[in-house]
Amino acid sequence: MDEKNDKQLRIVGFLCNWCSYGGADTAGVCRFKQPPLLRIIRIPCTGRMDPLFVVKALAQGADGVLVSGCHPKDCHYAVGNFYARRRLELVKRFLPFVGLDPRRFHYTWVSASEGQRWQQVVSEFSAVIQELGPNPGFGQDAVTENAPQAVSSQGGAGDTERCISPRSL
Amino acid sequence: MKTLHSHLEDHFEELELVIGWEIGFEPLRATPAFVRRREDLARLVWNPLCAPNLSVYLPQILKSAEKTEKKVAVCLKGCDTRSLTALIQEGFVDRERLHVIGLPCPGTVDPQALAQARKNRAPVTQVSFQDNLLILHSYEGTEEIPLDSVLARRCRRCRQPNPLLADVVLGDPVPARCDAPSFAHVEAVDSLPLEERRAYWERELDRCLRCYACRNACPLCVCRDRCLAESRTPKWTTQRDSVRDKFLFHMIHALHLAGRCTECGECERVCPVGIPVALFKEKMAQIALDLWDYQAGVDPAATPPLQTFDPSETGI
Amino acid sequence: MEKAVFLPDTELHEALAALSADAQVWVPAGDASKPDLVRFQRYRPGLSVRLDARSLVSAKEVLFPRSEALLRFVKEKDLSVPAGHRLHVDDTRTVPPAVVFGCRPCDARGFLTFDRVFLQGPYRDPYYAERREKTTFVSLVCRDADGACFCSAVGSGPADPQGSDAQLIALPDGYVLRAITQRGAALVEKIGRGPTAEQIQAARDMLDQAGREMVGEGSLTAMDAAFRARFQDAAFWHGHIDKCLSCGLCTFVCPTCYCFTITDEARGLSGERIRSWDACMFPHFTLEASGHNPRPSKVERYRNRVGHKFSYFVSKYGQVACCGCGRCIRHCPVSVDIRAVVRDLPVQEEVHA
Amino acid sequence: MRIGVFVCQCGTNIASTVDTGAVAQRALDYPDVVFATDYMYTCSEPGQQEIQKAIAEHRLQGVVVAACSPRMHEATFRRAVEKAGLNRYMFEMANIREHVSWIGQDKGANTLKAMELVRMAVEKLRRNEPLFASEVPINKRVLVIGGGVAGIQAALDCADAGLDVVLVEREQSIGGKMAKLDKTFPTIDCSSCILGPKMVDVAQKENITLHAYSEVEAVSGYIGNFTVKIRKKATYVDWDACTGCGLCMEKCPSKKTVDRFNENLGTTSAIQIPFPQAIPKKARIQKDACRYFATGKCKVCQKICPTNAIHYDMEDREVVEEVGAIIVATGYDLFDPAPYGEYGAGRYPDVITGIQFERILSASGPFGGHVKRPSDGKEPKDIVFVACVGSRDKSVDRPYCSGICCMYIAKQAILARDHLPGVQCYVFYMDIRSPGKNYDEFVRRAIEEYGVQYIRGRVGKIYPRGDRMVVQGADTLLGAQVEVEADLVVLATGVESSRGAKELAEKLRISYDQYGFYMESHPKLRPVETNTAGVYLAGACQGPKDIPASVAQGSAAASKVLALFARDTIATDPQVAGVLESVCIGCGKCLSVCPFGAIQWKTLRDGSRKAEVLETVCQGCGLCNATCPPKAIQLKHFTDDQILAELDALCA
Repeated sequence: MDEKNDKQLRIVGFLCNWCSYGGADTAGVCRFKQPPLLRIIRIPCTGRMDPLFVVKALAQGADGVLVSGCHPKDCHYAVGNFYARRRLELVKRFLPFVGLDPRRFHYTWVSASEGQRWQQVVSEFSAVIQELGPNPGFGQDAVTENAPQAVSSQGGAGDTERCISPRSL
Repeated sequence: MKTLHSHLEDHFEELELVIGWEIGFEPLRATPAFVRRREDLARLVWNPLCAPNLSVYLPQILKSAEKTEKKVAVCLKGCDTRSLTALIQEGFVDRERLHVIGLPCPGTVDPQALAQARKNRAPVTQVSFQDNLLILHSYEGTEEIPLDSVLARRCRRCRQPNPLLADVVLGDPVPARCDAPSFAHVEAVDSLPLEERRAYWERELDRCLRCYACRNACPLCVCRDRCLAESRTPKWTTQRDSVRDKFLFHMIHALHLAGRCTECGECERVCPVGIPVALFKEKMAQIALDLWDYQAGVDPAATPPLQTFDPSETGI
Repeated sequence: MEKAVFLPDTELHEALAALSADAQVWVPAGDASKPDLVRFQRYRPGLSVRLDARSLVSAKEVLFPRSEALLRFVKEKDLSVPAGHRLHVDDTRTVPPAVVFGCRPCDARGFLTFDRVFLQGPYRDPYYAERREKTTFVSLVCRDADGACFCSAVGSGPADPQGSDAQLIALPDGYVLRAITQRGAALVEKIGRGPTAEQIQAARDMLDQAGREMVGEGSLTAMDAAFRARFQDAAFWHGHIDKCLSCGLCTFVCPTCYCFTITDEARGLSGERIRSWDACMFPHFTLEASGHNPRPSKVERYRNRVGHKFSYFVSKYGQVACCGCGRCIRHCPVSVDIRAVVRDLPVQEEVHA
Repeated sequence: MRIGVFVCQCGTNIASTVDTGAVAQRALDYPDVVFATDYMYTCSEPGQQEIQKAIAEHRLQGVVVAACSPRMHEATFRRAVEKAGLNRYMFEMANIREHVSWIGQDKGANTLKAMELVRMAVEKLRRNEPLFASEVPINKRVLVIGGGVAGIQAALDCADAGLDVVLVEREQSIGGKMAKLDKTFPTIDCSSCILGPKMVDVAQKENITLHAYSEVEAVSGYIGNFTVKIRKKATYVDWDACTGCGLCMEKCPSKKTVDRFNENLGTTSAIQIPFPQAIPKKARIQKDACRYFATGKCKVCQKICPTNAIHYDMEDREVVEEVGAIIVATGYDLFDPAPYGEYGAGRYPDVITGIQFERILSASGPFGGHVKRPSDGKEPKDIVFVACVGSRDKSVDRPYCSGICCMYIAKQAILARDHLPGVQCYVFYMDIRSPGKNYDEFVRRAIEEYGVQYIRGRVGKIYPRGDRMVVQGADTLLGAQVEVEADLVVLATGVESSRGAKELAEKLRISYDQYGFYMESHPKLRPVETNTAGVYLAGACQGPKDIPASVAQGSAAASKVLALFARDTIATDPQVAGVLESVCIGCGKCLSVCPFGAIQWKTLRDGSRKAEVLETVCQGCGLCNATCPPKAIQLKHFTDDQILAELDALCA
């Protein structure tokens, strides 16, 4: 089994440690079934979310990006999510301008006790991503007009592991 | 430019340095001039060729300038004063050390557009300006070209031709071309289908050399030698000449300018390969206006929207 | 003319297509949406070829890509060896023949600077060498120097054949294509038709005329000593460089700037060793591991750029590392004029009345 | 780095829907992984030993455990690897139970997801660095803000343990709301009799410094080392000289001053000691009532004062106290019933609030303990109590239950009957909330022994009829409209956050809820801690509370401080932000966004300005990291490179 060579769609989740990561745990403890697309990166607070993470993830082909934190006014650090929501809304509105599908990015607020709500968030967003299919990313399949006389295939696709795997040598 | 010269002549004793423009290596090029001697004042010019936004120099110059009673004089067009306002807002420039010469601006020339508008091919030997006309002399003869037909893109959407802050304003106020922020160029891109937008930017950014002229010409790109796009730790971009890495650099630039960009358009003016990079920041400005009714570089006392928050904000 | 053919305007595309059969052909061409934005592009049918226009960026990337993988590597996990993996390195490369068609003499001449460093120095760069050997340069005798051009001032000129394998001479309805080297002769054989005597004569006249033309004032080739004398003159450098923005535009559009950086771009167990363009105007160029930067500001950086081209390279190789194409001046966001800087290097004797 | 991966089966919790063996096998393909295995219960004692054994045998430098949530067992495993000689931060967890096995049944998809989560953890671990807690000395003095019963209890407990205590009280005397109460439920013991001795204790403890009539102006510093600026407001009386003899009050010609202590029901002098048991028992001139300050003439008090304590030119004074911990016990305020226009509070003198009735009942109150109505001094024959005025009512933005009103109504009804045996008491209520020890019995006593009439329903309107008040309401049990004529109506106004609570929270950098009550760190398990280390809560500032709960919290907060002060130094969480000075551009954006004031300027020798993180203040939220344009400030253990490594493990 090799996780790189399948057609699995992937959602990258950025969850704050105090609320939403706990909410996802709660959903697990309650055995609330969810589609298997999501991969969670734990961050201390949505205030840690640089909007660049969203852009970079989508540019390099993450099929979806989900950011979730404490409800506004419930931030463990008092105000982290107040800053975050401004930055996240800004990037949400910016994505379509550069041709990245804004439907692939969702941000929301889920508390540690809202297991059911977490299930709903993941299920609904996964359905959106299933509907949209694979994300072409940015520059992934761009035809570089001036492909130079190459020593090797150009690294543009980025995923060198896809070009050569240990097994192919 | 009698008034500029006479003003500076009158005040030269109070000044350590004057930053203005002079004619460059050919008559159609105005280039920044740093004048430290009285006799060099005569070199200074002010006309629609004076495109560079001189506020970009101020943080560095003020840091290295000697701490004397004398001030640094800087010539700023209307839109340039917004950049200065933003720099003051963020504490990069000490207003007290400056002598700001505000210049109401009829618009600056886009060299590309001018080249296309010309019928003659011969090099221009002399330029003069009259009632919004550019009069170009060459051995093939004299041509008159209306300024309005060769304006830079930024000037066609100008709403700040007159200085916002200045110690002295030289010249009569100029009517703004746009009363309200105009995002027509952004909207043109937005009107494309999503896939085409991506293809458009992939095509445009493919040309990018990562020479970073756009970044270095940007008065609000305050990181200078510490730019994230060149950083290896943390490593956001690779050294590959890939469209995606170029894209990431431009996204870093755009996101760092979100809520801060004063739309001076320098990034786009200096791009050697004609990428309309200012559109990224114009889009950010449009979003900041929609979301927070915020315009950068207008109010020196305001806090940029991403540096603050509002608990009562709803809908986001 | 030893070996020459006539290439009518109408047959230009046909000729480029023919050359493309066994080589990558690079031509100055306008962008699809911006016809005046001319760059070297790989020839393909329908491309808007612009031999009449100067390319914004030099043809440097044909032999010296903006980034290239020097090698690829894979660490194959093997816990039986101490490192835990076996390293596999792959530096095989396939370099197809190439033709740069319609560059200006300065573009072709620029590679002479590269040759000095990459071929004739103590180390021969195999990546550059292989491309160099397989690339044919066809330059167009230049008749439209602009205010930024100064090829004559660096010992070249609008008809300079150095570095070119063949030359195009523009006539009203087409080009005379003349071979300069063996490689050029091989190319000339593949395209065009036999020229008429009038065409040959017109081409000769044009060549003569262009050969006599002086582009740029004076000579900037013997500034080594003057530069060294000016080295410590802070006021001089500030005077010229205060307006510089310290971007890398001048070096990236330059046909002779060859500096690069090498980085490993890896993900997981595999990756590439990349060589990519670097610029002496960038802060990281001289940043030392200690954090110290011997060229902390644009003044030191620009001084180095001038010194490299007009002093250090001269004393090492006997030639200036500049071909006078003027791109650094033409495209500089603030019109920094390297000619003016170099011209001002010699200390003027004070003239007393 | 040499990395070991341990995939937990968690019995069948994980293994039933994740092929843990395959996950471990796959992990061997990842960079730097030199050992991987799966195990039945990794968190068990033998499971932990397995990890420790592998660390030794395979010379592991980092460990990944794929198991349950790190919120469950990260601390467990960190201790385990630390015991085996690794730094505790050279450890990562992949959550393959709560986030994988428990939420999906497709074993193939689950196994794939588990592999990727392990891969992400490995890639992050490869960029981890050992982190070390630093130790800072603790200044073993404590500041208590608020001298109500909770603050008094906290201060006394701390003082009894030998700590130096600084007690700041906004009012002229400590005692808080409890000092205004007549009796307390459910024991009907005299409030001032049980509180008074504690107040005296405060005055007599040598290690308690009391700043009364003072407010906290600014707080800086961090746990173990706070600096607090306190503004001592001008009293125009030198309290060192004042003996509290009261002569000035007698002679003061401005006798018509509204008596705030008595809830505006009586009058007092312009120079005043608020109540006989006041601590400190010192006089203060109420400037706006004083004849001298109005006209420049009078000075009677100055002439009469035997100790020359009166100084009309006194100004506010600032004192600075250094402390290691802060207990916030700022109490509550009572709801102003003005929004209920239909009840006529403020318009009709005989519609009063519960606290006003408390003063009427008090022997030291405006009527000397005779129950009279304010309008004409007549003894009431019928009294109506209206519950939930400003509680459980969304229309006035007070949806919460104030908790104490049901009980104080019952107490006041009982006391009214004690004072005036003939009086009839009615209570309009929604529900009776009496869950404390002996509380429900108390309410039943009011109903059954004292014949208080409880009517379940809301009052719609109160209006005068002749010299009496008519209370119109619904009786929802009878399903009928009722009308009660009364001589006195008592509105049981609810509890709301203390005025100025939000401003103080900003100074202390603690959170508050939408009603201004301070947020505890965890609603169940950390009830007196805040999210600002070293700041604790006691009493009603955290939410409505009765006296026993406030006292308990006061003691609880004191015990937290004592536990903190039991050590000489404090270890700080090393997962904090750090600045790479060579990259910092001195833009100050991190300083402006930091919610904790944990970043300050540092000037280098070359004069350049760099950000500097106060590691003990930093809480590790990472807001600065996201804000910093050149990324010079990085949150340790959550650096850009670490997060990007996780991202790149998934897609690139």
